[in-house]
Amino acid sequence: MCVGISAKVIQMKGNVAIVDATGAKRSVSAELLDDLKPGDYVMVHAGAAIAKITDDDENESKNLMEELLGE
Amino acid sequence: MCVGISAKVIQMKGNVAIVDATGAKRSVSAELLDDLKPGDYVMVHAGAAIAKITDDDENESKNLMEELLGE
Amino acid sequence: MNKEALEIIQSYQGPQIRIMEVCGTHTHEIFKLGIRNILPDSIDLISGPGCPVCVTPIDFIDEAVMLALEKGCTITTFGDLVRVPGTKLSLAQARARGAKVKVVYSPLDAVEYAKKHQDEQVVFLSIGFETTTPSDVLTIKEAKDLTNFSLLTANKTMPMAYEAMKDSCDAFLYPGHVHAIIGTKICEEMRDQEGVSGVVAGFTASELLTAIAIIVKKVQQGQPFFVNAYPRVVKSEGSLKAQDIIYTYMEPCDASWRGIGKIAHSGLQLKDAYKAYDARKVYDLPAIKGKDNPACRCGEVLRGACKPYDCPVFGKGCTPDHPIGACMVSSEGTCSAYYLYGGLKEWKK
Amino acid sequence: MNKEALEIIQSYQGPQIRIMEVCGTHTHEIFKLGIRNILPDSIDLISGPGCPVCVTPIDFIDEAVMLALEKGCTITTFGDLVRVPGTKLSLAQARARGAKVKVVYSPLDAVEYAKKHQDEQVVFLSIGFETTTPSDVLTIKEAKDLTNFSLLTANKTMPMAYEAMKDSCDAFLYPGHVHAIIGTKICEEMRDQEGVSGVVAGFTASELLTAIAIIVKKVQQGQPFFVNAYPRVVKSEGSLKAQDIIYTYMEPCDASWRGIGKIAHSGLQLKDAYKAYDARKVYDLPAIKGKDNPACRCGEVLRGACKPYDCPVFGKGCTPDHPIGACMVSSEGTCSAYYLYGGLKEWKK
Amino acid sequence: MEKVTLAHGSGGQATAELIDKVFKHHLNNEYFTADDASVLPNPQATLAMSTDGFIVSPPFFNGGNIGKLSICGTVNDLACMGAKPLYMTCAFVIEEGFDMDQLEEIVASMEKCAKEVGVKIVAGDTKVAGKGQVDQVFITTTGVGAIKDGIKTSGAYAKAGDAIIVTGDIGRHGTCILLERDDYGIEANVSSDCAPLWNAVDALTDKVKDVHVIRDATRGGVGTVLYEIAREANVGIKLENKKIPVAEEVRGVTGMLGLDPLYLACEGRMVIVVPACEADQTLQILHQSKHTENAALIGYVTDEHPGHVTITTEIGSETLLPPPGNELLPRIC
Amino acid sequence: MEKVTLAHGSGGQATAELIDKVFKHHLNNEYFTADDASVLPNPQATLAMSTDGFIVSPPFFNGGNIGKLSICGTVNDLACMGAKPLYMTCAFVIEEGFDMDQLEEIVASMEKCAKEVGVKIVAGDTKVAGKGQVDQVFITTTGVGAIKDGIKTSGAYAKAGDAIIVTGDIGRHGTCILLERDDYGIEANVSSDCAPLWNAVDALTDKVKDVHVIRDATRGGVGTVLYEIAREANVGIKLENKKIPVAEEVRGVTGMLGLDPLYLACEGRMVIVVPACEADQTLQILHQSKHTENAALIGYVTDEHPGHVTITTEIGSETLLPPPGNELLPRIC
Ligand code: SF4
Ligand code: SF4
Ligand SMILES: [Mg+2]
Ligand SMILES: [Mg+2]
Ligand SMILES: [Mg+2]
Ligand SMILES: [Mg+2]
Ligand SMILES: [Mg+2]
Ligand SMILES: [Mg+2]
Ligand SMILES: [Mg+2]
Ligand SMILES: [Mg+2]
Ligand SMILES: [Mg+2]
Ligand SMILES: [Mg+2]
Repeated sequence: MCVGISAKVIQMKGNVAIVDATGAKRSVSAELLDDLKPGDYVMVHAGAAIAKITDDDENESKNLMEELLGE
Repeated sequence: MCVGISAKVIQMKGNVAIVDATGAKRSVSAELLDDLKPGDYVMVHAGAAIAKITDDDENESKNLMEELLGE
Repeated sequence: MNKEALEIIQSYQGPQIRIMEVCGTHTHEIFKLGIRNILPDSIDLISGPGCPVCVTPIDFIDEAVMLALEKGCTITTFGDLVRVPGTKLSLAQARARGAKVKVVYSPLDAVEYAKKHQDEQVVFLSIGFETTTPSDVLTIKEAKDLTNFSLLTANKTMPMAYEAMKDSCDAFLYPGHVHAIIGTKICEEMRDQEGVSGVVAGFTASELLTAIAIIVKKVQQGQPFFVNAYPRVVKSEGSLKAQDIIYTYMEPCDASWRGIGKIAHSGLQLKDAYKAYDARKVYDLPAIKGKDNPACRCGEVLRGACKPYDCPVFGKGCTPDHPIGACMVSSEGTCSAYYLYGGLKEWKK
Repeated sequence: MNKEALEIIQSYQGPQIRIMEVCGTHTHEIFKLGIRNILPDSIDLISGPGCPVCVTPIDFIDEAVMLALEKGCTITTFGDLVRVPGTKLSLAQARARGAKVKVVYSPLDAVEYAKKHQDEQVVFLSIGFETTTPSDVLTIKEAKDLTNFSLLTANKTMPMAYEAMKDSCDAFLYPGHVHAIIGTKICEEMRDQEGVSGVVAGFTASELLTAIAIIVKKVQQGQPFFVNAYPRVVKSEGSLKAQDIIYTYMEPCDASWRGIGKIAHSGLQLKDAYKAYDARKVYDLPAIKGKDNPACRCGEVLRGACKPYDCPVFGKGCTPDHPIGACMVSSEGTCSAYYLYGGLKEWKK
Repeated sequence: MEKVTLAHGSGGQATAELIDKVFKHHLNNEYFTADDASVLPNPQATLAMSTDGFIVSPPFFNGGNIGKLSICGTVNDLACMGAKPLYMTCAFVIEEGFDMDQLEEIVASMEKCAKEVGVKIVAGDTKVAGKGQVDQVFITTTGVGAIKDGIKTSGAYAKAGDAIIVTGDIGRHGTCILLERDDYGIEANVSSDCAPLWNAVDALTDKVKDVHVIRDATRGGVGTVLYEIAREANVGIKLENKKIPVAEEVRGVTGMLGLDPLYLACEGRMVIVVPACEADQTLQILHQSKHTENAALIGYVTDEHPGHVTITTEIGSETLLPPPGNELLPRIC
Repeated sequence: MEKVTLAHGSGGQATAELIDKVFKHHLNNEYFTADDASVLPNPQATLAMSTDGFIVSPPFFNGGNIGKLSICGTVNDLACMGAKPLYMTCAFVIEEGFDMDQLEEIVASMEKCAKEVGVKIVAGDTKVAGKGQVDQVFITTTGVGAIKDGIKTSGAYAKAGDAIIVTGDIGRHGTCILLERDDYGIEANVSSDCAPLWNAVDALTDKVKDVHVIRDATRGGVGTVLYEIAREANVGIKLENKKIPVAEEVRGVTGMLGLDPLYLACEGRMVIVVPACEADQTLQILHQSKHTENAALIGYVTDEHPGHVTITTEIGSETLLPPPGNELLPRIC
């Protein structure tokens, strides 16, 4: 469930964030998250930003694998 | 003004007459005339029978011309 | 056909006789039968103001367009009115801009439509002379339980128009179907009291030729005359029931005739008791003053004061496809008939 | 990409490991990336009940069709639901019969639509797990001045489903976006209190391979485990704001999961205070008991008790173009994913 | 009852099934393709090519349906050039929710009609438009034909003295559709004249090589076609009113509504102009051919009033036929 | 602002004026006719014939309009058979009230596009449907082309080992239309790929005679075309995911909506299948031709998995491309 796409916040308008996913822009609800600001990356689902993204996937995987193999 | 077509009454339904003009049938208002009955010929205009027809045009013209020339 | 009548007409060589066919359907049939082409030069047929579409003022179209486009009404109408130009738009043009315009054959079909579409506000464009008016107002009886049906009226009556036109001709070819309703006493009165001559005519070749022949003969006798040459349809008293229906719902009023101007007591309006069916009151229409195209000489054409081809835009700017004046719109309009049927002889000029 | 993870996975030769990817988007991405094709036989991926479309009972579609066709409502919905078969009609088939069905990207777009079309009665089909539910109910806040907007709800929550499925697998691949909302404490509790293992996973190739590799390694260690392998998005506490929004408008209820049956406290319904937005109450819907097609083995498929190709109609009577069961409708449905992506290896069977 | 859905127009599986089950099932032949384009042998002739869109409402009517109409229309346009119809394409735009059985009936009519004249339908296209974006079903057909050796027709070839023949009674199709729409509450038994006329034209042009004009009187009716010929050839046309064949019922309906049958659409009537000396043979051949049994000579080409059509009326006078006008509307005046 | 009215579709004077002022004004050539059918010289070649109906909503979009589209669509279908587009017909169905200036803009685009490839529009048809009976304007075009000597293409001719080339980045048209409709509130700068590709195909087939398949990826997108080829030739097709050209913005939009660019419509993209040894030359020629500058090799024909299309994914695994499905709908799951 839950198709998500990561997108960059380019503008805030009250409870609404304008996000950009490689050129596709749309306004999404920012009500589920605190303190969004332009430049943040968010996970967008069904017209709402459901989470802030704090890292990229390759880097995350690298860290997790190091941890796993280091055990 | 006043395109009219002569038609034969083929059926009465209260205030409405079903008329037939050489195969074209339609229900028209019979409210402007007294005592219409099937078999009567009427002049139809804008969905109403506006007059009973008591003769045909050639015969009428013949009579009128006789009268005129007999004067 | 009527050989004797034709003989009388074609052999006439006396002084000019001017006959006004008041009725647009007469104009139409006369052209269609080619009657003008067989007349000697000494007989002139003038097309009078008897096309209800042609004499309907431009304001009326503007009101209908406003009802359709601004008030969101569904307009139900005889096909004749659809292409009549308004000040800015015709109903056809309004329809192309989203107006709902439904053509009906009978006014009663407009009521049926309103019954089946109770979510729409249906307005019927009530026009016509005495022939059509009874059907127009019968709708009120039929619509008695409806709250979504009303009439925009521009109904007119003939007698005052005869009065206004009587000096333009030697004799009227009286409109057969108007007199089927109103009878022929008025014609006798005009003959007796004002010396106005005329013949009530039917619409077939025989009937028209007979009526014209009667006029030719009688004019030569020099006395004011009246003949009912359509007795198979027109009775002396007319239809009392139809007259009664008209005056149950309507009352006389002054009326504007397009191109002619205001004629006192020549129109009919809904009585106050039926204001719930009067679209002007239901939708609180403002007084609209439509603007006629100044090039148009319809008024003179309708009075027989000029022929269509005397109008500078006839057949050029003004054609049935792009009518400027009302006379070009209805196929019964004088200019339209002249344009379409040409009347070979005249059309060659 | 993640070579080490691939290496761990492909070199595994121990006892059978059964991993249930709960999330339909995981199922979809796993097929799309061809991950099933590179797994050794000793690792089995089971597709769980995590496609909200697939587990939505047939009654819900029947209710939506009734609202559209009998109550004249405009249905606004995620595209996913449009082709789901109801007992008689899908919404696509209802639309072909005149129903108004509008597909939206976001529930908030449905509110916008209702604002712009105040003459229509707009119903939004509110489905989804914790990820989608906050957006679904935010509509009530946005629609506060509207009287023509309501929700037909079938929202569900995950924890009780984990409970119901926990014996079907050795470890869960937990749905990343559900846990972005609800956090990961529930996973730790399941590990600690019930010995249920699992890894929260993201959706890219790297993330999925990493998560599977972690499972393979940890299962071999023999202890119940939990790892959040999607920390860039999923935080321990989830989104408190989103949780708060859900429970402002909704409260837990028992819910039917298509193919699985009733699971206590696994659904969400609108609180009584918001009954003005509850389409079932606004339109006084009768209790509908939809009829599932008896051929369908979706229930077993969803529990991992059989594979799609064990269903006798898979790929024959039941295809994405003519779905019989819900699992064939959504591109995330297990049967659909098996049919569409084949998973070459399995598809060759 | 199965309905056409948007999926049938998506270009995917459902489209392919629709093509197979309905279109290919009925229209198949060695050149029929569901591909980009059909490949056709070099026809070794001067070609005629014609297209028409059909949007008749309702799509089923007394005497036919939009499918039959769409084949007749293009077959007849080709026949007007003396061209044997070889290949046709058809493009459908179908409203979401249209009845599948009705669609099949439409396509079956196309098959039957195409077979009658031996034309092959070689390519098609199907689009499905959302509910309300199209009125039930529109069909556009395009045809390519091989012009028969020695036949050269054009509106411009009408010559003073030529005879003007109409292949049957006029205005049936227009009247039929008007009745089917039931806008005016009139009932009458008038079937459409819709018919494919290539076989009749083929028989005629086998014997009469010097046919000057063949034109099918569709939208706009016989009156419009006559004016086109008068203008293109700069000749006059003189009709005899009483010779113009009009069915009684058509007269009744048009009389009630104030319409002229000369301006009502036909879909299986042609105006044929031949030298006067060929008129008898032409009529004889037409009277023996299907769909043209009631062909009639209605007038002559003259050099008077070039560009105009006149009618000799019942009083023996000559009057103009009103030139083609506008949208046809019933009138009270 | 002048509007199209029902009178313009009546077949009378207003129709004639519309044809003269708009259609004839822009599309005139020696074969253009307002008559029943156009008369065309014997083309002395094997013919290709194709038709398509165009119902795009909205009719004007980023990078084109329905007029350009309707020419490109049929030109490209003919080009797919290696056929030089010779003659086209166009049939319009216009909604009452459509803007006359917009109609003229549409026709002007057709003129421009037809000129680019040298095709002549020889006949047309105009119907006006009542308000609400059609969505603005529909156009059906039909084309006849002369197949170039020695060129023989078909989906069935793909052979194991052949290279698969796409003539540019995919899914632009579908994405563009989806954005123009603004149903999903997404903004992105994506212009349609709509373009006439005959000149590129002409240049290619001058040099490379052994082209096996040319197919334009319209409705259904590149994915549908690849499945058609795989099934018709009974071969497997193996794509390399990372080689499939997709614009960033198209990726963004489709990612948001959960759609696959491989199944989004193109209107100026072809799939071309050539022997592997011709791949370099093919790319080189396409890179020098207008509209195909960004052609790319995206995979090969194989004899594995006949009837199926597979993709090598970023993890090096091979997975099926889901076969063409249904109406495209955005999804949340
Ligand atoms: S020709 Fe036109 S403008 Fe002139 S009088 Fe007649 S209707 Fe009026
Ligand atoms: S193949 Fe179809 S019927 Fe069978 S289990 Fe899957 S969805 Fe149900
Ligand atoms: Mg193609
Ligand atoms: Mg044509
Ligand atoms: Mg035609
Ligand atoms: Mg096609
Ligand atoms: Mg009927
Ligand atoms: Mg024709
Ligand atoms: Mg095609
Ligand atoms: Mg095409
Ligand atoms: Mg045409
Ligand atoms: Mg936009």
